[in-house]
Amino acid sequence: MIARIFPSVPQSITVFVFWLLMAEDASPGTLVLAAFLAWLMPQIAARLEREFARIGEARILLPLGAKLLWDVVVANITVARQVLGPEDRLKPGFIWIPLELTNIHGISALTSVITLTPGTLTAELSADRSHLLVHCLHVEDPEQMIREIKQRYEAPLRRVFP
Amino acid sequence: MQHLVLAPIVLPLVTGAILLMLERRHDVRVLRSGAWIGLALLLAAAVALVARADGGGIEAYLLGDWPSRLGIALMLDRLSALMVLTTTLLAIPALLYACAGWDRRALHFHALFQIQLAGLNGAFLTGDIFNLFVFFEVMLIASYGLLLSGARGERIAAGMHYVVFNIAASTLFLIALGLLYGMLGSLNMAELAVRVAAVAPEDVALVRVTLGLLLVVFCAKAALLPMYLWLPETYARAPAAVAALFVIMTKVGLYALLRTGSLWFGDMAGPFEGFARGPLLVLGMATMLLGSLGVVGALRLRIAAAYLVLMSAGTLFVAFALAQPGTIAAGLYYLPQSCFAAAALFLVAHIVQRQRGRAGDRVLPTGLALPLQTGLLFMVTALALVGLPPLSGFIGKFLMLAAVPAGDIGWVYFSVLASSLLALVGLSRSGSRLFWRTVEDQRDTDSVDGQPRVTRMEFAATALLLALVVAMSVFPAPVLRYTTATAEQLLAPADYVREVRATTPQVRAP
Amino acid sequence: MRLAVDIATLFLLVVGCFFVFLGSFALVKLSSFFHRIHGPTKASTLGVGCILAASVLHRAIHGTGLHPRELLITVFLFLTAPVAAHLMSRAALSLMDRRPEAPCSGTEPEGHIRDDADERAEQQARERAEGRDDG
Amino acid sequence: MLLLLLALPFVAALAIAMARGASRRTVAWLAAAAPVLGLGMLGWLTPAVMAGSELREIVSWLPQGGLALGLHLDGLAWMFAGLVLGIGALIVLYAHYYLAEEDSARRFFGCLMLFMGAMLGVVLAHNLLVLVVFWELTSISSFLLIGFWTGRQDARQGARMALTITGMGGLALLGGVLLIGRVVGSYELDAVLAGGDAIRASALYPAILGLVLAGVFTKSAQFPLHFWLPQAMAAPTPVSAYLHSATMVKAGVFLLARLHPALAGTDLFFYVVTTVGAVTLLIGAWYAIFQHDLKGLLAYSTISHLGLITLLFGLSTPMAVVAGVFHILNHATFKASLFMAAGIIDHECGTRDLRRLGNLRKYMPYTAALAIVASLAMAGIPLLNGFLSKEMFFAEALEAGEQSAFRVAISIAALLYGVFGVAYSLRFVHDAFLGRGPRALPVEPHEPPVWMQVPVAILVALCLAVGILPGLVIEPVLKTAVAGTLGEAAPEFSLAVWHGWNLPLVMSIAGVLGGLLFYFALRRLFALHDAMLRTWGRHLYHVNVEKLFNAAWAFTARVAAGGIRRSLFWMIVVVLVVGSAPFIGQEASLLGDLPAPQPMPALGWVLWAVLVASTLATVAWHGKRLTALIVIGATGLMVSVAFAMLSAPDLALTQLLVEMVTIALMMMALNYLPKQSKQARTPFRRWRDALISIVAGVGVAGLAYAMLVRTPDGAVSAEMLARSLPEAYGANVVNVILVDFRGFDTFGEITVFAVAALVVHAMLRFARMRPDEVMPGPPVQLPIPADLTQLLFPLALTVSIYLFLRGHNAPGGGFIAGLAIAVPVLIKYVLQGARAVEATFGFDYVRGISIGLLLAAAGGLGSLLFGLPFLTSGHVDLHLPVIGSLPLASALVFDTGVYVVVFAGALLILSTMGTVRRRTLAAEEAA
Amino acid sequence: MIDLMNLVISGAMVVVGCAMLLALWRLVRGPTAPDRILALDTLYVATIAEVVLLGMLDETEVYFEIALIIAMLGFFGTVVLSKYVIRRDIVE
Amino acid sequence: MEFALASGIGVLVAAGVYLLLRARTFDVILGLTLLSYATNLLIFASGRMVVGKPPVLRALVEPVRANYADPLPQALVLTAIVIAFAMTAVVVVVAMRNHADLRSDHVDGREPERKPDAGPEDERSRDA
Ligand code: NA
Ligand code: NA
Repeated sequence: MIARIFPSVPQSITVFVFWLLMAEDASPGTLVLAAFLAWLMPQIAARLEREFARIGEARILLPLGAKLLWDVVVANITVARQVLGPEDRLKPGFIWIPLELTNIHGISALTSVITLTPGTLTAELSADRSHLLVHCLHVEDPEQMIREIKQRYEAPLRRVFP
Repeated sequence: MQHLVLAPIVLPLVTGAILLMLERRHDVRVLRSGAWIGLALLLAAAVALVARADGGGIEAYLLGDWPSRLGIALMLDRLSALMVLTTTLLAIPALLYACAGWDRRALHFHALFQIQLAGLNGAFLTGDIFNLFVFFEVMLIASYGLLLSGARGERIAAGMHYVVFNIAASTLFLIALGLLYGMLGSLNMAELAVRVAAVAPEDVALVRVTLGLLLVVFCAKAALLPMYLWLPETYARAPAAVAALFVIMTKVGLYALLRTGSLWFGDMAGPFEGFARGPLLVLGMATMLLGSLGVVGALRLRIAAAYLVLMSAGTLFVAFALAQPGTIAAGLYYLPQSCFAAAALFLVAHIVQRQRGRAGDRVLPTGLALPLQTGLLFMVTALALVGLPPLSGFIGKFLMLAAVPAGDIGWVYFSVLASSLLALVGLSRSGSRLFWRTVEDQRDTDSVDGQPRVTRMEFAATALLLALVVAMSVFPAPVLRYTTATAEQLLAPADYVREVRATTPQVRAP
Repeated sequence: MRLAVDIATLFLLVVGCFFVFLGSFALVKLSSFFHRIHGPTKASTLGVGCILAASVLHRAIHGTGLHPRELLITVFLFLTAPVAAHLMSRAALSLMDRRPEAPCSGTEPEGHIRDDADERAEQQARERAEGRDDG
Repeated sequence: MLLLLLALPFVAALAIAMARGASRRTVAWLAAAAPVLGLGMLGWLTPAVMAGSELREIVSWLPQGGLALGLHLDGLAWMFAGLVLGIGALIVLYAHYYLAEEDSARRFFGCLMLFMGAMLGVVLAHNLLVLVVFWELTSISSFLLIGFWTGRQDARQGARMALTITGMGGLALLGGVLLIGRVVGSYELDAVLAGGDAIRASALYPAILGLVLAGVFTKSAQFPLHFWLPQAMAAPTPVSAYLHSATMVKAGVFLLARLHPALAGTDLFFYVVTTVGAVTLLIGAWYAIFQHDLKGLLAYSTISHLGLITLLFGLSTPMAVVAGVFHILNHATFKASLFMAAGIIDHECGTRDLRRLGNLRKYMPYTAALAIVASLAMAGIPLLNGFLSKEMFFAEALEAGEQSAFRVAISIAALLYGVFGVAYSLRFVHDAFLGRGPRALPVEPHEPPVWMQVPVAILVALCLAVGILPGLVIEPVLKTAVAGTLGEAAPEFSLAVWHGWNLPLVMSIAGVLGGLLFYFALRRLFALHDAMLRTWGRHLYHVNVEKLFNAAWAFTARVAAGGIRRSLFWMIVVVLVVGSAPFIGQEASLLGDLPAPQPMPALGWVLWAVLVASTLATVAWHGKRLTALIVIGATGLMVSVAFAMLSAPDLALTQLLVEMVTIALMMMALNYLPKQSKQARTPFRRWRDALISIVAGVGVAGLAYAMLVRTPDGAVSAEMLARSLPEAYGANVVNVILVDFRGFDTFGEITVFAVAALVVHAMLRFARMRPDEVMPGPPVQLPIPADLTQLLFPLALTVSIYLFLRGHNAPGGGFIAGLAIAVPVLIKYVLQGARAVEATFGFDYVRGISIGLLLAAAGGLGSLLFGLPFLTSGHVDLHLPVIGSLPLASALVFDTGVYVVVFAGALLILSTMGTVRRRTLAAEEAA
Repeated sequence: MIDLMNLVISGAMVVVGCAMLLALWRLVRGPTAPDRILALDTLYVATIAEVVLLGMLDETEVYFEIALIIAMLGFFGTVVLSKYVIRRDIVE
Repeated sequence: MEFALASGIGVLVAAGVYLLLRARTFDVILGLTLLSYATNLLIFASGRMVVGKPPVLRALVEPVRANYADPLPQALVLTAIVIAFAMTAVVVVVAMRNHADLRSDHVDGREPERKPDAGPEDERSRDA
């Protein structure tokens, strides 16, 4: 029953918050409208999506986000050095990362994370969704790289997207 | 009934939208009934508008209840009513012809047809220059649809030419409009008339360019030399019923020319009085002659018909550029009848095309003799188009010639008479070849198998057009009375401006 | 307080500008596509994020109040940038002569992406084949 | 009465046309009824006409234009009407027997009646415009009659030639008549005739005379436009007898007679008309002698006689006019009978070639007798009617004009005419009926049915009666006709066979003797049968008409061959001319006094640089289409940022969104187009185009700059700003303009958008499209991006609703919102594939467009319920319990329509384009 | 402080403008199609920065929607163009 | 600033016209797009150049022209943009069909070197 009214609770919440943020207002009217949209949007989206993402442990999202933000800032500085320095010192290369994540939403999230972290970039998902092709701007040790990614990002994401 | 002036625009638009809604689920018969109901209502509205305009008043309908300078005003005067009625009368046989089968083969035909009418009527009724542009575009895009829906092969190429040329012209229109607003600060045509007359001397040259560009656009749409090259192939390739309706399209350019000319270049226009009349006159005459030359050289009947459209456009250019009450009245008499006759020729050409099998409408001998009715239809049409008596084409031309100012007699007489002669030569040749000549040894090999049969409805549509021509020939007096009054109205732009300014909103502040 | 916020704003602005510029600079400076793409897709995104944050702060102090909705822009940006980067890399991969073959094969040297020079050469070859060009 | 008279033939024509399936006899009776009844009516009116009273009837047609169906019956009209009807009746009788089984009697008699009516109209017309109307009708109906045997090439050609030449004359006549109307102020005949002095004094007189005479000369086959008449002999003989001897060709000289009081009396008239008449007279007669075709001989002799009549009217003395009118009558009688006789010969012998005929008096004595008498009348032998008018002509020729040299010349021409006339009459008689022969005829000749001879006999009897008893038979008729022609100026005269020995008589005798001598001498000397003279007029006509057709074809084909490029080229040239013309030769400078320009912000320069560079790069890379598309994307982006910088956020948004959709559109198209443009290898054209483009660019830039540096004053928008919030309840003035002030523009604009979608749909729905290059392998999967955009969609939809609701007060509105949701859906199409999207997202876009349009219309029409004009916005503040105050503007309904149309339209376009290949493949699999 | 702030904002606009010019260079130079797509994408991102800075400078919020739309949908061009490069048929 | 806008418009027009005259379908489409940018900017320019004063009314700022940019040209440009898009869609589809039906990328549906039919003789057997 609930599932029919709110086919995706995460999405409903997102929309609700999103609307309030956009409207910058918390008057009763806005709240009613936000609630209405929170109900409506997933209904419409349901006609387009194959499946909604199921969220496992949502509470680790926040620390993950913070960690990510930090990584982004730090890595950006690294990349700034790399970019500004001489290019021939770089050791770029492609790496296939084996995946343990099977949930496509999880894979997507991992891809985003890898891409957003400077120095790495996902270029392709293998057809069987078991490997991710990552391009690294500077890679000394591929194995180390793979380990780091799996441990730092894939593991928590597996908990979020079981 | 104050809203009547809205009807010719909104009625077909709503009809079109409803037909669009119906088309997926319903039979073509339902669509046809809907289209005919819409058209019947439109006809009633058009007739009522003419009757109302004939009262002599000029009415401004303030859309959104804003004063005309702020909002958009629809204007009803004799000229716009006449154009709306002409369009509607032309639409009836065109739709009749299309209902013989083309409407099944062209997706969205009925909706596009109605929207085309809405666009045409909007262009005739609006009193705002930018809104005129918008309705030009409505009309054009619907015409692209009518031309291209169900089209294949060469017709697509012709459509390409038409579309690209018109887009280029529309771009120019926009440039001119931008400059116009930038220089004069208004878009209402009546308001602009006042501002044009009051242009500061140092701005005159710039405004001249602006208005000149605007005229170029109108001339391009009306197919004035040297911007007529898009017309022959397009019209000749269009589906017959569509070509018949297209005949009015060049007249929209002419209408705009006449309207803006009367308002902006009339006797109250100060430095712009008589602007561009000389070049228009010369080019009009040249268009007429080249059009008739095209008739002579045409290898296909439909090409000849297209050139005849060109010729009549040239004639109208001359009539309007002369800017005499008599010539304008004559031109306005000539305009509807030339539309009807040219439309009829397109239909006849299509009938001929199917009755002649392989040869189509090419001016070539075949073994197939054509029925007498087709020949008769062709003859009456040709007479009206060439301007031979006793049909209305003759009446229009003679009225115009009779009113030519003394100084212009030589060239105008020469060009009108010479083009008529050339057209006569051309049409008598194609007529005698198409209808008289049969090749004995092809008698058995030629057949009309595979050609859709010519139905009674198609004959009726053609006959209806000719009936309109004949009616205008037998009873020219009331029409001329109306067009004379129209010309007088056009030559008194001050009244128009006063009327527009005097119309105040119903509830808003003026 | 105002001063602190202003200083934070200025800092964010400077950092943001730096990263935006850095992204574009990488685009120009680096020698191949897979090098270049690292710059704009990340540095620029971060830079814009900083500028947006600066804007929020600035507005809260000097403008009409706190408008956190500007952060939504960052959210969208962070949502869409990876998609864009991923697709561009896919595009570049699809034009590569030697693509990283099967999974698990470790690193691969970078291949050559079909560029303008290749296309010119192709066109010349085609023209030679046709014998003449007409247009 | 006159109307009835005029209507008779037309009614008959109509009756014949309607009488489908009627027997030939019935048709003939119908056709005969018209002239017979007409003659009866005319007879009934005769006493009044003879008494000098003029009947007049006017039916209003176009009073404002001076065109009225004015008819009158004076002496001249009466005479001609009698001629038309009388000979017409005989022709019907003759034709009934003449026509073959396979000829369509209905068509023939129908056209004949049409012609008869037209001719009656010409002679009865009181209004010159009406005369022109019927004049052209005679041309048209004669076209149909000449071309009656449609299978014959000479018939078709003859018909066309006749129509061309006489049509040309008719148009010239129209011009002349219009000029007369200008001078006189009326087209009514009595006003025109009374205004003769004014016409002759007018500066337009030469033009009037030239144009009217062009009409006269073409219709009456005067040199040098005579050649159509022999060509018209391809017509059935009754037609030749009727049109080409008795009536139509007489219309020209009739008009000369008609307008004589108005036009004649000047030296110009005198010399032109007499000279043309004289030359025609001689040339016609000379050529007649050498014709082998019986009808050709008669045709040329007709030309000659028409020349004679013209000459007589040119001489302009009252007696010359009398002679002219008299000769019209005489010629009609003997020539019609001769044509009918020729027809009988043709009919019975199967040939009209004089070289194969001869000695026919043995086979058809009655016919021979009749024809010989008629020929003698033609030769002007005493006791026959031809003699009388010829004598009058000689008498007038001897006194022609004021210059003796001219008089001598005319007299010699008259004498030569006598000689030639006898010669060709003799040739007709001798080569057909006397001498040896006939040779190699397909059939044995014999007398025709007696009813075919009766008309000939009647006409010959008339010739004799007039010739012997002129005073009794013809004098009253002639007097009546002349009185109608000349009015007050009509002379007193009496006709008699014997005038005593005088110079004209001597000339007659000399002519007869000379003719005899000439014929027999010539026969010996030149072997007449071998001589065949080329008629240069006809030859020139053919050459020139062919040239005209070819030239017209070549010209139009060549002009039209340039395609779009030429179309656009000319438009640009015109624009350049129009744009530069106001500055040429004028002091006015484009720029005026330059005020200080505004300072440019740094961002401006960046935008400018990127815009210009990407535009130029687009041009540079235009051959590589993908590259050009990417580069042009930057141009679009810069335009939209420029809008943002220059205080137009709505524009920036719209431009951005439209840009995205446009890119998608073009990429989809590029799949079906070549990846590269072929480059023109002609540097000339490239440089020319570049030059034109630069000129155009500089021109527009100059105009824009000139406009920008002028300070605007009095723009209406100031008032819009002031009234936007209080009266339209919107703070975003641009949006208020779009949905309120100028909502009608938006209404049109969404219609354009909707129709564009329909056009795309209509063009691709059933099209068979094949990508230019088919990519191998299965469709690519892009699971990661697809997955990421799932999150985007609900948020984008929320943003879209936000933009829509806020539009009236902040940037946004229906259009922007519509695109803001169309684009994410489109992303889904791209990343997930059309199949996946459409399988779940069941939205009928066409219907959506329809609903959107109807919503917009409803939003506009709502105000009509309150008696207010279309699109008048209303505004309510709803006070709801929990929610509080909710301001609602009725423009929202209209804007919803916009929203729906834009969404549905954009997706109809893109989904149709995106899925066209899938449909094609499906269709191919099905086939 | 306001003056300094405005100065810095203007300076930031210049720097971002320079970034746009650098992207332009790559856009025109290429040499590969993905390079150009990347350059266009970078232009879009830089545009967001410019628009936001403009809003800061003018102290207005009307540019919010523009920045939002570019951030939300600006990558659409990249998506379509890349899809075309990957596979000419952009909607399969 | 005026000069920059005017010259930008000029460059767009020149480039647009040049591409329009190339007569290849896609070039023509590009040309029309550039021209439409130019016209939009030109119409926009008719309201003159104003930085930082969008016509969105703000409280306490008097609604007069001195405080806001001219909104009318902006509304006109919006209409023009939409119409230009609609037209572009149609041209694009016509170009596609042109290429599909006639196998030609030329705007005239055939390559220009092909002369029009050899002459009237082939179509008209002579009457003379
Ligand atoms: Na596709
Ligand atoms: Na555009």
